[in-house]
Amino acid sequence: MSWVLGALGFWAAAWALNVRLARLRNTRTLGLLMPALFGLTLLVVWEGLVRGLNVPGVILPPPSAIGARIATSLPVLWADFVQTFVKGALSGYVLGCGAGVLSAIAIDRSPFLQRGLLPVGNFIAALPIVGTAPILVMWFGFDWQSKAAVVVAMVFFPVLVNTLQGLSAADAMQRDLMKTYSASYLQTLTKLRLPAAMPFIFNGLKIATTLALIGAIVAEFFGSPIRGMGFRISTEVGRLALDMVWAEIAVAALAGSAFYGAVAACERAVTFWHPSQRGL
Amino acid sequence: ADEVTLQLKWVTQAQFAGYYVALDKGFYDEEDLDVTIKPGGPDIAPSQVIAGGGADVMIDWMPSALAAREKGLPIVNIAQPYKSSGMMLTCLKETGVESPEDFPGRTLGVWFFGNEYPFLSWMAHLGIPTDGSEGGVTVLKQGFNVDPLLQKQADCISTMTYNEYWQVIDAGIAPEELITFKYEDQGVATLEDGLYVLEEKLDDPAEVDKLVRFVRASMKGWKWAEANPEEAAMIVLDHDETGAQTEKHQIRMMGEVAKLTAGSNGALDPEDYRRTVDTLLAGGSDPVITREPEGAWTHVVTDAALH
Amino acid sequence: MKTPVIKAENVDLVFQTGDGSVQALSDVSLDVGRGEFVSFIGPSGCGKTTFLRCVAALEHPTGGSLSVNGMSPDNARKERSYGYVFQAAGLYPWRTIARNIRLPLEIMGYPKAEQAARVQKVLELVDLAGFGNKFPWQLSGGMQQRASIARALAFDADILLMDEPFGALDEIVRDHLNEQLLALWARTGKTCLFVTHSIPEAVYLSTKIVVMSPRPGRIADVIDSPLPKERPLDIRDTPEFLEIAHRVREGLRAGHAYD
Amino acid sequence: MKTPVIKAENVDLVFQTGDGSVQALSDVSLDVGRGEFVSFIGPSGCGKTTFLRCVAALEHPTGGSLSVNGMSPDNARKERSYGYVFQAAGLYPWRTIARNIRLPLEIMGYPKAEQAARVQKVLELVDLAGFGNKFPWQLSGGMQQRASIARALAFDADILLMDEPFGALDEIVRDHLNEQLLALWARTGKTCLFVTHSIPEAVYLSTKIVVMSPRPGRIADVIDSPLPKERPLDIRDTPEFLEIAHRVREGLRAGHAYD
Amino acid sequence: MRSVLPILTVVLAILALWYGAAVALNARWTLDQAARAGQELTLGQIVSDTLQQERPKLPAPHQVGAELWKTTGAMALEGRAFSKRSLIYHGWVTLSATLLGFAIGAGAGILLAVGIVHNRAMDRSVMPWAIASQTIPILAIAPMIIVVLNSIGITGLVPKAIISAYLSFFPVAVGMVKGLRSPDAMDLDLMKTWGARAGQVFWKLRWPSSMPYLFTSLKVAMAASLVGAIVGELPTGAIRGLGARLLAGSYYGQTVQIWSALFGAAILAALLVGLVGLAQRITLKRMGMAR
Ligand SMILES: Nc1ncnc2c1ncn2[C@@H]1O[C@H](COP(=O)(O)OP(=O)(O)OP(=O)(O)O)[C@@H](O)[C@H]1O
Ligand SMILES: Nc1ncnc2c1ncn2[C@@H]1O[C@H](COP(=O)(O)OP(=O)(O)OP(=O)(O)O)[C@@H](O)[C@H]1O
Ligand SMILES: Cc1ncc(C[n+]2csc(CCO)c2C)c(N)n1
Ligand SMILES: [Mg+2]
Ligand SMILES: [Mg+2]
Repeated sequence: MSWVLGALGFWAAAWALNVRLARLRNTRTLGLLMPALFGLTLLVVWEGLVRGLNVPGVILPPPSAIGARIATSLPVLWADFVQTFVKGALSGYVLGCGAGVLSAIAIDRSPFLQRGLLPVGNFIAALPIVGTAPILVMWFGFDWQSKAAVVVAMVFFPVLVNTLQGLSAADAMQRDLMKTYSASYLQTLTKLRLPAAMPFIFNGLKIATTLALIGAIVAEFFGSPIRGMGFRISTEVGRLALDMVWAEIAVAALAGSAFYGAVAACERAVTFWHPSQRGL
Repeated sequence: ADEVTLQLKWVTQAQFAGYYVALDKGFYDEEDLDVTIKPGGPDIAPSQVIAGGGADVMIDWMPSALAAREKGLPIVNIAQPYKSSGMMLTCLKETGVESPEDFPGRTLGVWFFGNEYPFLSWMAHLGIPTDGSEGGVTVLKQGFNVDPLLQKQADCISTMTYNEYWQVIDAGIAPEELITFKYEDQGVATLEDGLYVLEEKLDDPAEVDKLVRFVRASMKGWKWAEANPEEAAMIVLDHDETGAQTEKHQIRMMGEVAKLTAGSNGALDPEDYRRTVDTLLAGGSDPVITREPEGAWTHVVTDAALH
Repeated sequence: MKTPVIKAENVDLVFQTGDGSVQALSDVSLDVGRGEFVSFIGPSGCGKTTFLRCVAALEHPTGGSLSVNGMSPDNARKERSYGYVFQAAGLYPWRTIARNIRLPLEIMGYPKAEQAARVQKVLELVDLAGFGNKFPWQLSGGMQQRASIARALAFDADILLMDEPFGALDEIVRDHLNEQLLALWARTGKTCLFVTHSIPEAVYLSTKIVVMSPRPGRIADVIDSPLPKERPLDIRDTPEFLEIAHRVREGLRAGHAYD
Repeated sequence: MKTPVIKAENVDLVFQTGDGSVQALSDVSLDVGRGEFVSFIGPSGCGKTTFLRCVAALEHPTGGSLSVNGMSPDNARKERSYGYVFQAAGLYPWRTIARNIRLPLEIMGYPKAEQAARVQKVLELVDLAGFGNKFPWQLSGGMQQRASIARALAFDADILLMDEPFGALDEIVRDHLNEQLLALWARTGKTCLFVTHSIPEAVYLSTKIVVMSPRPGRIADVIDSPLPKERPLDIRDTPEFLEIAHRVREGLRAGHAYD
Repeated sequence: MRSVLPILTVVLAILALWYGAAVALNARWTLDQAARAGQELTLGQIVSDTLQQERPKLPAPHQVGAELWKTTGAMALEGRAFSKRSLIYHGWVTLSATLLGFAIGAGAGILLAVGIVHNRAMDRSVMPWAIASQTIPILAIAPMIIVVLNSIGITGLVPKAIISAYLSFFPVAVGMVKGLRSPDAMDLDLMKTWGARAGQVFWKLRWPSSMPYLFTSLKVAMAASLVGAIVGELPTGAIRGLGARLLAGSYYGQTVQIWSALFGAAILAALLVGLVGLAQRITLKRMGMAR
């Protein structure tokens, strides 16, 4: 019981501190400190509840056990990370996003195709991955290629749709200006429409980061070599090594957040001019 | 009536015919039991369910049950309706595999999720590394079906005599084109589909009494199923809520399952247990269990149930 | 002024919209000679912008004929004859002021060195010399408007189309830019089409003032200005000036519903 | 005019921005009596908007003191003393014109029946009687601006703050609205603070004209108008009028870098 | 209606591609079988065989269509629409979890957004974790959620709905934060000059101006809910629902069944998203925001 009360007490204290911090001026350190404090609170509450309520370790291990496991299993975690994230997710992400942007540019020239492809595309994007993943594993084999294929299938349409929306973001006056210069299609594309589309494209790219990692992991549930984050998670659940499962989940969350953060940083660099990046 | 929840290891199919028969034919009612059968599936670890209090009794393979016990989950085998193992490795003849000596360099499909232990023990027996090193085999995590063999992504895959093997046959490959290695024949068979409960249950006489009645009724169901395979298969089909099973496949499965349950009256044969534990302990550098298990099985329930 | 640069004959333009059609221009005929400065004035919605857009081939008349330099507006545009200043500044937010002004030069393929020189020159012309490296949103509205004027002046367009370029500026800046524009026009002999809501501005700048009236957009009056080419700011207090301003105001008032 | 409605003493305002601080107002002192009409004129960026925002408690001076009706601007706002017309119309697109005008009445808790009556009255005042059920985007820019003026007039604010309300309108409409505003002001005795770029407009409307100069925003001149309260449009041709206009222009010119 | 012809064209193109791919992918099996039987096949025979295999690598469109019809329309005509073998029954099971999860997720997302917009501490500390939460592979923790909830006695619809809520709250929260912040400074200042209270600012300004964002994110959330419900069905013993159908099909290598369940799910998603779109059009029209 004291564990539970201690955890709740910590929560209250941390929240009060955060409320106080929020009143301070916005600085970089604060921007990191506050979520860190919040995350620490989550971990403390978790630890306290698991210990206080005597939750069996085969159901939910406490963060301390997970931390210990991470420390002792770094080589395995690293190998899994390379297999799933670097080989599967990243390559699929690059291919899928690239194909999405290029297809959008191609489709953009034909309103006919746009009207036809978008609804059909939305329909195809609605096919749940749990269904498509086994099929793609069957088609592309067990190694990372099939994981990349799943990622491509997942990220392609969000990027396509966002890019298309972005390509129509340049307003009529800006386009008319290009017309008065008698600019060629390529000039208008590179000097006006792509820059104007960037905020939208990045929207798609950011959504795609979380999809990519999830896609690569989920695909491993349906067949894989004997390494990879998804493989490890599903195998270790069966072995009741829940600390290892959560260690992998922690790596996934960390990698996913870092990936998201990296893309968001690129976004800030490229679309510094957009009101949403200037504000606050 | 007393309530009992049974967690299966896999989806509803003739592999668990005895329990469905007992339910359907009223054997549980006769024992004043109200039994709920929870189907399993690829994502369900029965030992996790039982640890979370989601079931009273579970069906599991002994290797993973013992591994879980070593992890600190105190589960105990109370009955063993399956006498023999149905596991085997099935290869396409055209790949040229003729005996275990041919394995090195090959790609083998293996079930994980706690089902990899028998395979790993076998390979350890043979001295074949599975970690991708020189002179070893390439291991694939096999999905839920036999596609890797049909698509020739693996030279051999894991199959059960009563299920996946027949899926390969149904896919149009003739038995002559296949070569199979039964774990029983290789001397590395481990016990499958035993009934397990948490240790604490055995300290409570009322609970033990409930389990005794449960095992008695279940074994009655099994014997009925062995005697009436076709009807048993139809009972299983009636309980399949996915609507995905076919009559032909279930009847055939029942026939094969009957061969595996045939030698058991429900009580665990200590010799089978000994062989299983020895196999698991002898796992080379990375054995499935590291210590001789203590108190991992009991005859308390079966003794009361069968006499 | 022998061959007109712009020749509009009975130009009609009807917009098809969701609920019915809108007649934006009706029977507009107008000749503009080389080197003329023509102002368009008229109530909101009378079709001033629409007419300029027709000249720049951004809209296409649904009736009548319109030629620029003896060819169709579309072809004239391909010759890069136009410098267009829109009602709003329309700078690209991802380019600095200098790179915004350089944009048309890049598109038209001016040599690199010349691009820089020209950008520098027009920045000075509109009093933005120190601001080349700022982004548009770092400037006040008036400065943005001046940058967009600079952008249209940076390259050698025959015809300058300006749609209320000075709307957002205060009187003093406006007077200053009016003088600058007049000087530039006198020096280069460009043909200018200029939309404004200010009567004094129209009279001060133009050789010809076109007064338009709404519903449907038509020309109510065309006034040729007798003012000399050389125009100090205080010409605005001369009787000739006031006389023309009065005529314009009368023409305008006729298009409104008040009194 | 014994107790001033607005009393500013040595008001300073410094904005902290990413790259350094900007002094928007410096040492501004001004008294405005009840029922006065004060115009603010000055080059772009000189702090006109900022001063109005301080009065409405939307910004807070970093130095000096400012009181409204003898209390702090914040408290005056809680008393609902202000009607504010922004530079852009700022109508809510999901409400019809009538419901936009009704919005402040809802917020201030006027009774239902009175709301409708007031909306009707101000719609007529700005010549939009038939347009109550239209949405903002179905109106031209000028009409939207008039609707936003109507919205500020619908409730009984003591103090009317107007930031270039007529900037987007043509001369004729502008004259018309100037007349209307003057009549309303004479009838209701509200205190008005009015920002404009047009010298004639400032002189025509005001009892007091504040000329501001930039960098840092300070008051360059305060001119009390000797014109009578009754002002027909052609008062703009009288010598008194031109005299004041001249003084304003001189004050303005001093703030610019030209000549 | 202008879209009918383009959509039809695209669908036809996809069908053509699909048939081509089916022939290409399934041919190897046909040839292998023929080789085993020692037969020689003509091209026509190969093509016709690839389009009617029992366990094709890629089933042909007409096979999927026939299976879909067999398990929905045909069964409905026989009055067995809700039999366990009917996709209508499984679709209904998934639909109910989807809708419940969607309601919970959308509600939670909106509340979170309101909190984030009104409370700086929440804005700064919660958002990064909301993002991190979405990088956790749901398929991995779904079984654990189910087991934990089961052990405290919550079974049936609710655990699935919670998983689908977990997936759907995020897009709603992100979209609504954007939407509730979309009024510009001037709109907010106007409210201030009238002395409006926080509640009035919310209901009369922030809420209405967030509507376009709300509906866009609701569409995404609806699709995510469906995926969540399907994922949640896998570890429940895969008994009922489209997820169970997918899995059972996958387990027995019944590709035709997988594809028909897949299309069943996509059709369901399209219908649900279409429904949100309809609500969007009606609402925005009533608000005068649709032009
Ligand atoms: N794309 C369009 N579709 C339909 N109607 C249009 C379109 N563009 C302009 N109009 C209509 O054509 C008429 C003329 O518009 P135009 O923009 O030329 O007016 P304007 O004289 O420039 O007015 P302002 O002084 O307000 O700029 C108006 O009634 C307007 O509503
Ligand atoms: N929020 C702000 N942050 C930083 N600087 C600001 C801010 N608001 C205004 N300024 C600066 O304060 C000065 C005064 O601005 P203000 O808007 O009051 O000018 P103004 O007289 O209203 O000009 P205009 O005629 O263009 O409307 C300007 O230099 C401006 O750049
Ligand atoms: C993911 C996964 N793959 C394979 C098995 C192994 N398995 C255990 S019982 C059984 C039924 C045989 O027909 C099978 C295949 C599993 N449990 N989970
Ligand atoms: Mg116009
Ligand atoms: Mg201002």
